[in-house]
Amino acid sequence: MSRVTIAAQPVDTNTLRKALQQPGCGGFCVFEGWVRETNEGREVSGLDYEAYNELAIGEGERIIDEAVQRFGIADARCAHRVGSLAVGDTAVWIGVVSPHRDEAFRACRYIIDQVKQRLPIWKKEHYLVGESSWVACAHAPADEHDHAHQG
Amino acid sequence: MSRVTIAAQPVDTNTLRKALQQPGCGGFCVFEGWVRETNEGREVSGLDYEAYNELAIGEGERIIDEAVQRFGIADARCAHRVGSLAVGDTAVWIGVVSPHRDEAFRACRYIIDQVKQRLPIWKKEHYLVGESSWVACAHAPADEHDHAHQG
Amino acid sequence: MTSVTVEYYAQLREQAGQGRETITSDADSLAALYGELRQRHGFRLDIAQLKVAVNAQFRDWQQAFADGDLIVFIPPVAGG
Amino acid sequence: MTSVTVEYYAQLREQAGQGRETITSDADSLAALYGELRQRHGFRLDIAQLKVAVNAQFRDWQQAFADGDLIVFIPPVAGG
Repeated sequence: MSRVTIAAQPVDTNTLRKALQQPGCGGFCVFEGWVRETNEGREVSGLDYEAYNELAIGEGERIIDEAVQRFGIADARCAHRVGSLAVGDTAVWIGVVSPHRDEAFRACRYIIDQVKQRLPIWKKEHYLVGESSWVACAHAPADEHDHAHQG
Repeated sequence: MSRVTIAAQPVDTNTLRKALQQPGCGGFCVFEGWVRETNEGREVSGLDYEAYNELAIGEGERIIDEAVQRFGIADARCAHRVGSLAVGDTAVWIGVVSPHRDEAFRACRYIIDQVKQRLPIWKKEHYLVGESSWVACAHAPADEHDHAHQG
Repeated sequence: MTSVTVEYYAQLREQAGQGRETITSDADSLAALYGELRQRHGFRLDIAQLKVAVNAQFRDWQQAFADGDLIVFIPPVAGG
Repeated sequence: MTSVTVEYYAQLREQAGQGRETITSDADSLAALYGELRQRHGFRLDIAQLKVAVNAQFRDWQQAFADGDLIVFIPPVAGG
């Protein structure tokens, strides 16, 4: 099974967590991205996500491979929602397991940062007032990957 | 209700997660510490944790207050098991919510590091071979808090 | 002439009025192909704001393409 | 003479053979009190390896204590 899931169904965090459990791992770090009620000062009523699934899964797998190599973690999973999400919904879930906590934290942070910059996933925000708009990821960090967007 | 729980029952992560949800928060970072099958090269069969509850809860609350002040997070929870744990069990759960992910990661890391150094909780490891022993926290970092142990 | 399938996402999908089309082109690079389609559909995104993938792999804009390729232009992303 | 309750955890509990005792002492500091109890119970941990709490608050070793205080000596911790 792929370590990366793109799905219209809510993220099944219990199953993801179980898939990561292994007796040599003492550290489990998770990041969840939730839909916020405001973005850049505007009140958000909901979001539509769409993804180019095949490329998103391939790029997500590459990101996890990079995290394994850079930080020596044991394993990781990434799940991203598509479709219509409401405020409070989980848009993305990243889980990392490792013998120790330092690598787990650093790899989890690396994966979410790269996922936001590199996965071909798009977000249209709907506001309480005014026209909906496609949102671009904020500026990429200095050490960005070749594939990352500049904008 | 206290933001810190010390209990012999398994950590109820769903309830803790729900308690942290708020519509202004887009980032949720969790760390779980699991009992590993080995520690410093010895095969572990299980652990007994004991805590001085009243002081552990007070010190945990202080750590969360510090994290709120230092990182500007919205909220956090910490749950720690006591009693007998087996390999794979969750010994500690830390959850942090924040408008953005950077503070959530940094505060979660801060809280687990401080919890390990400062909470009056003790761990006796049982090994497949040889006598059980009380384990001391590894060396404290340079910027340790006044209350942290040196050993 | 080369026959390829192009998929559109996000604002490109909205501006093209469709998610997918099969086209023929004699453009000699992915950049030139985007130029043609931009003119046809009135895409507002400049090539500098996009990336391009062929058969689910990122590619350079100066590369050519072949019959049967699946080409996707990638607007600025915003996962998470 | 001052009457206090002392609680023991971890290796101190094992070495004292009990989790809690009420004692009287004329020691004038928490450090001196630990010295007395160390001699009585044969504690192997040195004061430099411990911390001390009175009524669930960390205290300095040189502080005194009062009738009815709950005193806990804290061996090296290992949460998480």
